Amino acid sequence: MRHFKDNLLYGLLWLSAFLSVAVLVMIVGFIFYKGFGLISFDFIFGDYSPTGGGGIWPMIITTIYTIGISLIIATPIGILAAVYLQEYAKQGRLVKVIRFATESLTGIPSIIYGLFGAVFFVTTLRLGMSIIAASLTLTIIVLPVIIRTTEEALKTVPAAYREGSLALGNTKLQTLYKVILPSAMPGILSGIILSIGRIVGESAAIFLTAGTVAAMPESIFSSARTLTVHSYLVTQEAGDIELAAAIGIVLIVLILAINLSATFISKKLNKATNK
Amino acid sequence: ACTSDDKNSSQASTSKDETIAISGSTSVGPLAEKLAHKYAEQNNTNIEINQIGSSAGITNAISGVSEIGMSSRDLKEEERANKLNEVVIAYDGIVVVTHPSNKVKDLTLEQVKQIFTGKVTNWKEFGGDDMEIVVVSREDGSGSRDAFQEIVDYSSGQLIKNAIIASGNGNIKTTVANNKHAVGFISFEYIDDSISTIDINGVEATADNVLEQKYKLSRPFLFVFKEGQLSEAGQRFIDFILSQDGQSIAAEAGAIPIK
Amino acid sequence: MDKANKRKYLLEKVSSKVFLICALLSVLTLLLIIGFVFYKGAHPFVAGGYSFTDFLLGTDWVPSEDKFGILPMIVASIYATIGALIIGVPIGLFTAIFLAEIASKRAAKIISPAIQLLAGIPSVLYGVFGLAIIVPFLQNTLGLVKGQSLIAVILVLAIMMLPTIVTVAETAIRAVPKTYREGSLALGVSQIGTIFRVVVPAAKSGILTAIVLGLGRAIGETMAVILVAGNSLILPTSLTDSIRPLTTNIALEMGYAAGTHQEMLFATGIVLFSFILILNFVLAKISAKGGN
Amino acid sequence: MVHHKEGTSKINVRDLNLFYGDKQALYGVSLDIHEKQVTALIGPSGCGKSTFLRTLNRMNDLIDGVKITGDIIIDQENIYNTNDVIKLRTKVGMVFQKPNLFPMSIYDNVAYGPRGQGVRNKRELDKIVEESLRGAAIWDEVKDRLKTSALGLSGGQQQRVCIARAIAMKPDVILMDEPTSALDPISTLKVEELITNMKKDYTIVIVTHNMQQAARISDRTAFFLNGEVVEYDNTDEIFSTPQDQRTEDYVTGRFG
Amino acid sequence: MVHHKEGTSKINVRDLNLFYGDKQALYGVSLDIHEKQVTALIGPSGCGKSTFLRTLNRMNDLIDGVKITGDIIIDQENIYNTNDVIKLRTKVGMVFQKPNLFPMSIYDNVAYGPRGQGVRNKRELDKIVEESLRGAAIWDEVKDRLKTSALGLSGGQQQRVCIARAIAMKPDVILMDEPTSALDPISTLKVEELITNMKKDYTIVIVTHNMQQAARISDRTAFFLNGEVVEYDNTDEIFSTPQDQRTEDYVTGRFG
Ligand SMILES: Nc1ncnc2c1ncn2[C@@H]1O[C@H](COP(=O)(O)OP(=O)(O)OP(=O)(O)O)[C@@H](O)[C@H]1O
Ligand SMILES: Nc1ncnc2c1ncn2[C@@H]1O[C@H](COP(=O)(O)OP(=O)(O)OP(=O)(O)O)[C@@H](O)[C@H]1O
Ligand SMILES: [Mg+2]
Ligand SMILES: [Mg+2]
Ligand SMILES: O=P([O-])([O-])[O-]
Repeated sequence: MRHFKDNLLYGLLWLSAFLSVAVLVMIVGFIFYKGFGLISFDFIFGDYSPTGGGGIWPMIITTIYTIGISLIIATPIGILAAVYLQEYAKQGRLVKVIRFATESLTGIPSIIYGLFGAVFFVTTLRLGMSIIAASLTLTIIVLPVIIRTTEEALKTVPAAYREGSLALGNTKLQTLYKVILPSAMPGILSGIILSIGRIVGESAAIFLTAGTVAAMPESIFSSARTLTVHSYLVTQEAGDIELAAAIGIVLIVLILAINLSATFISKKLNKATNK
Repeated sequence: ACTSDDKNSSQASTSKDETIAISGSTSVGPLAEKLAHKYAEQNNTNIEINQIGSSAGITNAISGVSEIGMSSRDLKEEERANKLNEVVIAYDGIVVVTHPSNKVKDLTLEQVKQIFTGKVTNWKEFGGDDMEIVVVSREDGSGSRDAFQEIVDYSSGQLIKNAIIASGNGNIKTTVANNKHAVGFISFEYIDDSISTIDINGVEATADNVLEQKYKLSRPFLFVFKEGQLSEAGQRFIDFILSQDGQSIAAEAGAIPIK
Repeated sequence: MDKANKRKYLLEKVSSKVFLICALLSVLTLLLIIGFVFYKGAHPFVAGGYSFTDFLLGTDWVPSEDKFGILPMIVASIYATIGALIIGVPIGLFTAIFLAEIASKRAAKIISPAIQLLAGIPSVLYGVFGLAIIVPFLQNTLGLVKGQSLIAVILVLAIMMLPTIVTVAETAIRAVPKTYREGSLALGVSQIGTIFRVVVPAAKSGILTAIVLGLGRAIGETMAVILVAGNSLILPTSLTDSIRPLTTNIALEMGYAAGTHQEMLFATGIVLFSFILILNFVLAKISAKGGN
Repeated sequence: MVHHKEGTSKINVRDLNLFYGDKQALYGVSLDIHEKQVTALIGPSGCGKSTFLRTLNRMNDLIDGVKITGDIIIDQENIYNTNDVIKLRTKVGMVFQKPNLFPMSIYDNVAYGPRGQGVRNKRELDKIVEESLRGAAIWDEVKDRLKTSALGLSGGQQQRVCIARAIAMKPDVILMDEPTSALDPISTLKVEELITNMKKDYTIVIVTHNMQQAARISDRTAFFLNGEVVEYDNTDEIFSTPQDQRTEDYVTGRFG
Repeated sequence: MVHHKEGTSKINVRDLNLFYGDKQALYGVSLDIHEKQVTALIGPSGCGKSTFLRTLNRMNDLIDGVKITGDIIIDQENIYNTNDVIKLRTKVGMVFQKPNLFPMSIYDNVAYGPRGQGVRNKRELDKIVEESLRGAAIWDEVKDRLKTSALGLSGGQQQRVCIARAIAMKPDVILMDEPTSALDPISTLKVEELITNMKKDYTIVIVTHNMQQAARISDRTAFFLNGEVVEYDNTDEIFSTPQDQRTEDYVTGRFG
């Protein structure tokens, strides 16, 4: 009987993993199958042309801008907020309120973020439709993801590390950056990787705040079009699934590159502290 | 960096003198982009086009975020109250489309109405195979849908309840192309061989037929701007669109010129 | 007091304030967004003479004829969310467990990042995938006239939840101290027993976070859902009915809505908000209970 | 006395080598552990006592990169040839150097093993839990808070619950890695008495730094140094007439 | 000898009560700890030794819900009135019951405290690290792998590096919570010698279960029972002529 239960659970574990991988393979396969024919040097590095046959270089640059700016703002704020919740706050009402707010933010549809961003950042703060307005909106979107994953990562840091450091006359702050954050790094990093995914995958919140201008952005105050918005527009209006899939391929490669370098950096960091 | 040089047009966007901000309808957007592209080749003007939906465009035109709004629907009362001017820059033909395998190729306006209001639910009634009809419509508020309903003569309340609602021409096209039961409507510019088009009252859906008023399903593409807010550059761009050159570009892009 | 220490305490004080401000930022933005949505969405009921109960319980949504009832969408949202949870959570958690506890290091090293990659594929593409593969598949295998349906939405949402759930849960499970595993294995408990009796309970808090974040993804998702839901305005009675969840209603019509119609879309947002707040409240209660 | 110490051998270790990656931690260890006796493993820190102990229930399997050569035979069965590790670990219980209770109630910790074996009956579990906790000399301290988290106990209390948890499995062999190093003298006394009592039914292998403890409770003692067994004999002999100079130096140190 | 044991008092504890939430763990503890002496705290498991020790450098501040009443005065200053905890903890170092090295190299672990105090000079750090590791009788074992992770060491090795880490701070007072419970006799000997040497410069408070150890190295001994100090006196007195029956019962247990 026990063996049966064990085997059943084993089977379910394998089955689930198999399903997840199968879905992964199917989606990636679908995207490559549909889009690979369009991939070419000109497609990736060429300028966009509204008359067809153009490239997506301006969108790639815009996408990288939005990832960069959003993360530069959201990562420190998110990590520090998580630090406050885990390391500083007394577990009371305030923490509950903050945690509740954070969690509620994760469930808000991006279209609402977009409308909010369009009113708050674009109009009220007079940033206009721009990369910066979109990045600020995205910051709000990914903040809860970073806060929650960082909190979890901090929880796993053994209390003994904190005690050890404090007993050596270090302040909480010193303890934080010398011991706690380094050992929470892998968890924090996976939160950042998820955030990158969220930023890259976003469309509604971006086109309402950055617009859809298909030209190379002059600055972060320019209106511009990200890869995902581009794929959204071509799906929505032109029904051009091949083009959308080709953009998907570029995104996959882009994210892969970012993730690999993030993992590489964290390995480097760990080497410095661990081995 | 102020003197414009046509040969440099690839980096032109960084050295243009004036900027015209335009935002609005996703169906007008592609046409406007093409017009702007051509216009920018000859003029020292940077034109930013944001395709974010008619309403958002009109709102932007009112709030001043954009100089010009693009709309594929008529203005609402509340919007008109803000002293908005409108210019028809072209017309857009609307075509009823089905799965390529569908044998039905010709319908009357009345039959179209029967389909979309759910009076007839099987293709065999119109000489097709014995299979259920799946209606695909656009979302409430869409310019194409407004125009389509007005001309076919039914109201949103009459639309068959279980109709699939797709956002955008592309989504209708993909939905119809993947379902042999389906029928929907899209702009002329998006016609390709993944779907088959239906003649209305025996008249084929072509720009010429629209211009000759034989084909009824069409609606205007609008530029709107706040009275007195249009810059000189904006005015010049609109003039260009309405000129012979502009209108032939529009025709090339699949839209119907305003004569 | 030591001079150097004085600086440290000052730094300590300042930094803790900075941390607090960072933490409060999310509360602030939530309040701003809620305020914004309520400001826009409450207008028709406060000033326009519309009844909120009619709005909630009405079954007709015809904006151009001034009919605004969202009951079918509320029901659709609830069904779709629950369905996605039922499918996505177990598969996601089990995959996470598999990757953290059972898969060889080599396999996990390839699969985990690949699944994280899925998180970055734009939702539009999930929608396209759903429309091109899942919808026709459902239509053919179930013999339907159209595959755009509740079940299609559930499948797409479940797939979209996977990367978040797997990634967060896997991290949490990996963080469980080795001594727990050793203790259990040394008691002659099988690997599976150890996983489900010690490791998973010890990772409870992280697993709940995974579910909350995954759920957020499911509730907040629009672009993919629009493509596979069918968006019909009927009260769903079976898994094969086309549905229009609250989110899609907003995203679908916002681009073209004006005046009262637009405000009613914001009012839909209010309902959605309440939905999310209630759900989070329940989850917070569950996790508080689980924590003790 | 001498007769008793002969016993029948329960565990035969033959030429055991263990590597952590490239680093060898055990060098050709061979010894026979006798049934229903207490065998003590002594030696300086880092000499491989814990490592050796953990080979006996294959806990080292869990560490990546561990390579083992040689044979360990328990009850005529080579434990590295079978793949029923569960049976092995049910038969060979273990108490670790650092207390490693699960984050659950005291009761659930002790009932954990029996439940894994399929014991579901509440009365039976209650009985096992009480007996085991009594056996580990901790019942009186915790009987009123069996349902509270085990992690709220002091270090010493935790370690005794760990012992209870192992006893609850009623194993054949019990491996203990410095089980009393975190205990006060009174609990140590109780645990030592317990170990002496348990000898009737169990084969016990214990790592200890406490020479007196080894002398008091063990029948045989193995002295480890740098991953090798320097000397293995009846405890009396080891402490009175060690054969090896190094053993003598170590056991005559005035510390314990 | 008696004269020596008088000393000047370094730490005065007056009527100290400590509560974990509602649960009281220390009851009116009052005692004076003398400068440049070793004070041992003994008593059965769970009696509050660790708890008391941790009040002396305010480590209990970190636990939610801990309430403290009474006074602890170190060098004429009430440590619960000042808010310079850093200075307090720099002055009062600590070695914990379970080794708690950071996940960094051995070198970085030992250099951790000095770096926190602003020591940046490489040569100086090298010197501090070497001296401290030597002081903790672990230098020879780790000198070739200073840059490798400290977590790869055995339990005993880890604990000695913890001691080195505390010594590196050159504190006034060192608190040790069963610092040798995970050590083998040889390292224990070295650490005890070290403690005896350190007395010249430091005030040392040590929790130990090992009666002999208390007798060997401490000048004064406090016997704790259920959160109270039953008896506190010169170590000789405590072990030879205890005033309280309970003390006598405890110290004459034949275990250590
Ligand atoms: N996981 C591991 N990886 C690499 N080396 C290890 C590992 N565990 C232990 N070692 C090394 O193997 C040797 C033996 O360690 P072991 O823990 O068996 O010693 P021990 O005799 O139990 O010491 P102690 O009395 O301090 O517990 C030591 O040199 C130690 O550093
Ligand atoms: N964080 C805590 N919360 C609640 N109670 C605690 C906590 N830490 C310790 N206690 C309780 O306080 C009492 C004293 O514990 P303490 O750890 O000081 O004992 P000890 O004398 O050091 O024991 P040992 O010798 O086993 O280490 C014990 O009953 C213990 O259960
Ligand atoms: Mg050991
Ligand atoms: Mg203690
Ligand atoms: O998107 P439309 O408004 O043109 O239907």
